[in-house]
Amino acid sequence: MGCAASDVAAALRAAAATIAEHRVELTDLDRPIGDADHGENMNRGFAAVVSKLDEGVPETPGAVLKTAASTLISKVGGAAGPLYGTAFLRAATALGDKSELDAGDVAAALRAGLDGVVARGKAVVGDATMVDALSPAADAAEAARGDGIAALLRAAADAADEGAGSTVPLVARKGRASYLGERSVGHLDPGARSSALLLRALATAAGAA
Amino acid sequence: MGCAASDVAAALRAAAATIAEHRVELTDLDRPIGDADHGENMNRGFAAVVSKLDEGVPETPGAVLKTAASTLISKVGGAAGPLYGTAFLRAATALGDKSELDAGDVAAALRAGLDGVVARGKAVVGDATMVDALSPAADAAEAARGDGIAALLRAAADAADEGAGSTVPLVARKGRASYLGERSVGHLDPGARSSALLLRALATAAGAA
Amino acid sequence: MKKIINDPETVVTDSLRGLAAAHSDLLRVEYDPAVVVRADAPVRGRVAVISGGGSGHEPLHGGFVGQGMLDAAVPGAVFTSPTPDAVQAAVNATTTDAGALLIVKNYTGDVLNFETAGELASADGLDVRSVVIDDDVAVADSTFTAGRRGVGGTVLLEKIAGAAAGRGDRLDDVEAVARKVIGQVRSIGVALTAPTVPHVGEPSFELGPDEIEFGIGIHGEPGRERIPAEPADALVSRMLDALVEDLPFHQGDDVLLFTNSMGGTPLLELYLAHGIAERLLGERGINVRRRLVGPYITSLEMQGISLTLLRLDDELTDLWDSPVNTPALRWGV
Amino acid sequence: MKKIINDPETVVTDSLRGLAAAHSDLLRVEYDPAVVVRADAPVRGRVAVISGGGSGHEPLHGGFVGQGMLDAAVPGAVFTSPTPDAVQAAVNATTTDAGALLIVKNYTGDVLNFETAGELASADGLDVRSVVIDDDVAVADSTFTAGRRGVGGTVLLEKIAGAAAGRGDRLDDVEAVARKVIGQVRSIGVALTAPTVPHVGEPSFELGPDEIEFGIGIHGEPGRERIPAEPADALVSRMLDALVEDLPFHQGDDVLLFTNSMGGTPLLELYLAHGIAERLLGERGINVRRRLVGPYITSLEMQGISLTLLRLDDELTDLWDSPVNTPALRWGV
Ligand SMILES: Nc1ncnc2c1ncn2[C@@H]1O[C@H](COP(=O)(O)OP(=O)(O)O)[C@@H](O)[C@H]1O
Ligand SMILES: Nc1ncnc2c1ncn2[C@@H]1O[C@H](COP(=O)(O)OP(=O)(O)O)[C@@H](O)[C@H]1O
Ligand SMILES: [Mg+2]
Ligand SMILES: [Mg+2]
Ligand SMILES: [Mg+2]
Ligand SMILES: [Mg+2]
Repeated sequence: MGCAASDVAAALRAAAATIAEHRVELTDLDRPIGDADHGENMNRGFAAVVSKLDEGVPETPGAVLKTAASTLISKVGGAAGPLYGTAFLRAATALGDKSELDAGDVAAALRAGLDGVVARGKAVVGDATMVDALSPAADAAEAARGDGIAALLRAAADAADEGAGSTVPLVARKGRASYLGERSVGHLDPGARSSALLLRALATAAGAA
Repeated sequence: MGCAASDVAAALRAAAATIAEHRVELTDLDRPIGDADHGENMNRGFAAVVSKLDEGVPETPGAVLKTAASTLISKVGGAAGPLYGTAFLRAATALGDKSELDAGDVAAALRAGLDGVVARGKAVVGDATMVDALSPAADAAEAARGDGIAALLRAAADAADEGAGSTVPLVARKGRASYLGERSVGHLDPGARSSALLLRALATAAGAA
Repeated sequence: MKKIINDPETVVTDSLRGLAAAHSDLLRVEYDPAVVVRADAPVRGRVAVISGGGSGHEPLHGGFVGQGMLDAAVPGAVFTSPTPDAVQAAVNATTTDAGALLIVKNYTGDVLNFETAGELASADGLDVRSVVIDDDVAVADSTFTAGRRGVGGTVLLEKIAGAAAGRGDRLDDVEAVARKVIGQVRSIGVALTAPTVPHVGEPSFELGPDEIEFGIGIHGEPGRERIPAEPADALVSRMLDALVEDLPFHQGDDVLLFTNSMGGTPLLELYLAHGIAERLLGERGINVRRRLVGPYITSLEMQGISLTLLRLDDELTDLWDSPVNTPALRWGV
Repeated sequence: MKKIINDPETVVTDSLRGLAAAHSDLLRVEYDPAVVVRADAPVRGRVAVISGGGSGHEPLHGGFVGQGMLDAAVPGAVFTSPTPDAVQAAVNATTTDAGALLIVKNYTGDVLNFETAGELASADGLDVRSVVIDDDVAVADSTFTAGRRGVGGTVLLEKIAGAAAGRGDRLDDVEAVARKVIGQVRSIGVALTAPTVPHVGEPSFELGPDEIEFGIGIHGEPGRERIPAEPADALVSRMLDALVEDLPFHQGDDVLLFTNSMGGTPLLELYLAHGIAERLLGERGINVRRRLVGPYITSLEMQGISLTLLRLDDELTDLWDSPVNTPALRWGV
């Protein structure tokens, strides 16, 4: 089964609902090692994406992602805004003007998104950022390319969960948490957590579709 | 038995010790209805009086009180400084250059001190100020004029205690507590309390002498 | 209590050392007794404008010493009025044949101590007058009580009286303009938290997590009324009601609006309150012609704000606009 | 949480309304996206100097818009960097053929958002450069991490870059002087209490009654180290050690000393700390030639201070002294 623009839009709405639900959790994660705004930032941005989609859904999956990208860039602010914005923009570009996506397209979009985050933020795996969730997710998605979109996204979400969890014992080397040095150890990175939440929401949406 | 300059100096040292002991209590009384400094103000002033007496005790009771007055005026600050300063100054003036005081002198000095406070502060009995302690004390002292200095001061201290207690149910009409209007009800006035403490210290010193 | 101090006993003089170091071009400090004096005092031919009071309200009064405002400030212990000898030292350091005006906030302690100082100065043959400012509408005005407190209006009074002295007014005229300001200025304050006096070590009063004190003074005295916290629109409107009905201010009046932080309020909130006050005054037809926004008369770290309205005429407007150069207020220089 | 606000969602724009009302002679505010712009912008022939960042640090940056300092400020949500479209709007409102310099504090969010905005502006054919300030010695400097934060030095940089633009420097020269400042300025901060972000509603971190955070940033991020509260002499000395050893500052150096309140610290304490810092620098043979004391880059109601040292030469001293007229910084006008 393929995935059209409307499916992508529905998945983004599901993602927005998840972020809204976890707003306080994400902000709380950002308190001990950051500035206590990640949940607010993400929620402001994804709520705006939903409003934008309410005005009308673009024709292709790529166009939907591009709308999401520019909305996130202009509404989220902070570090997460340009990073997620770039991720969505690169994913959109990778999809071109395809009207229906297959599993390979989704894996390629995830990879492109990750590359965008790395290009902007210069973080590598182990720096305790969203890259620690997104990078294993992109790998898992490529490995599950043959299993269909829903299974692929489940695998990616599982890998992202694990990757997010792996940030706990790390010394942060990028983002605000890095100012804490050794004191950043023992905390789940908020951006890694939001990445895992987003992928879980997409996987659930794809499973239900 | 009479009362010489050295006795007055000893009584002032006793008063200073009492104030030091009750510093926190006086400040705490000044917290709910004032600005939480009465104990500090009084202690700063009486400690300075002791230092001054350490430099040398003037020759007459009146001169001792005059030294105390000018020290209190320049060290206490706040409302209590000029009021107590004036009280001691008027008391000193009432004593002239007598070298030995009898009970009648002490009663007259108390009356003069009270009049000084009233002249400066314009408070009447019932306004919930130090006048509520000092005024019955001056009356009691006059009534006990025949009983000797120690008994006279004991009577004055008893009356001052009672007078201070009488401020509790009153609406304050002078000083900082008056800003509270009805909310000033239910509090012991700090200046009435310090007046009662001072008289008790003088009475105890006179009794021991 | 956490404070950036060495010792509660020396906090005022230790702080004055920093003021002197930072602003040696504008002022000098004498330490025993403590007095802040214009660098070029005494200024021949100029009426000396002097104020003072307890410390803990900074920048009031020391931060207003300089060209076009105060000739001297007399800082007492924290929240405690200075003693007459200190006021006298300020008079002696600044006062010429032109005389001096003492600006006294209406608190029993300040009034009594400045009164004594004034008597001492007169005995020395100096022409020294006093005005007592009592602009706080939170307190019922009555001759049977201590009367209203002097609060935010003091800042405006010090600026305007200093400007009058600066343009060469004689003492009679400086005093007259000061009395005009006192007649036309009203203030009201609220507190969200209490200040902590260094030598006391705990907050001056207790406030619940959803309570505010309405009608607060500047010494950690409790306010007139304890009310539940409310949105800024409602709070500012409540404050303006108290102000506007008092003087009263009329439709068509020109005013100076002074939105003051009590010390611990973020500027973000202060400007927010100021914006609401301008809007609400506009709705009442009162013309805000001048404004001052910032922490100018504070109560240590207390969170809260006060609003002050001064009815303006041409003379007061000119005096307000005239150049001033002090640590805390500066323009035209 | 008690705050003088209506709604955490609208707190920034509500506050900007007050800023606009209070200072309409100096600046105007655009609301969607939110930008504070010099009243007379764009100024022909003048390099536009633009800064911005999360709100909650007032008067930074909006309070520094005006003559001789910033042409525009871009306020983000509280503690959240503004988005590229807002920065772009500031560029469009102020930038002529002379180009623009963006002053960016070194936080990942600010750097990325301003970077994007710069690219958009260049695509529009405008000559827009950025400098990134990273003066906080509390954070280890390394190319493998986010690097040092931009803190107190930002205020001095905005003044000096704005003055360079004001004397007619071309973009190359404004940029060069900005880089010189960045090379010669260092800061360190401490916090006694945590700020409360309006939409969060509780303090950003917990501090025991006798603990302070050493090496704090300006966003309620915890500091580098938690230490027991100590007397002001010891604390200021600890701060200066961190500063002086970093650049390093040498005996005989001329410096500007900036003693900053993080928002909730009483001026009484701030001047006290400033006095100690002047004394200790004097003992090290470092000459304090200029000073700035006050709340200029804050973290909402956080109690604490920061110290900033800028090594001065004749050019920087002249640029610092040149006239400025903004809501928060004013002299010579
Ligand atoms: N250089 C970077 N590369 C990748 N991710 C980063 C980088 N810097 C920060 N992040 C991510 O951004 C998250 C913080 O986002 P957010 O709190 O919204 O922004 P801010 O730190 O500006 O307040 C971090 O938890 C981290 O996952
Ligand atoms: N007008 C007055 N007449 C008599 N006593 C007064 C008057 N005003 C204040 N007092 C006394 O002074 C006391 C307060 O002294 P203190 O706290 O040292 O001064 P301040 O109120 O200036 O802080 C009050 O408790 C009251 O007894
Ligand atoms: Mg954050
Ligand atoms: Mg008191
Ligand atoms: Mg007092
Ligand atoms: Mg942020």
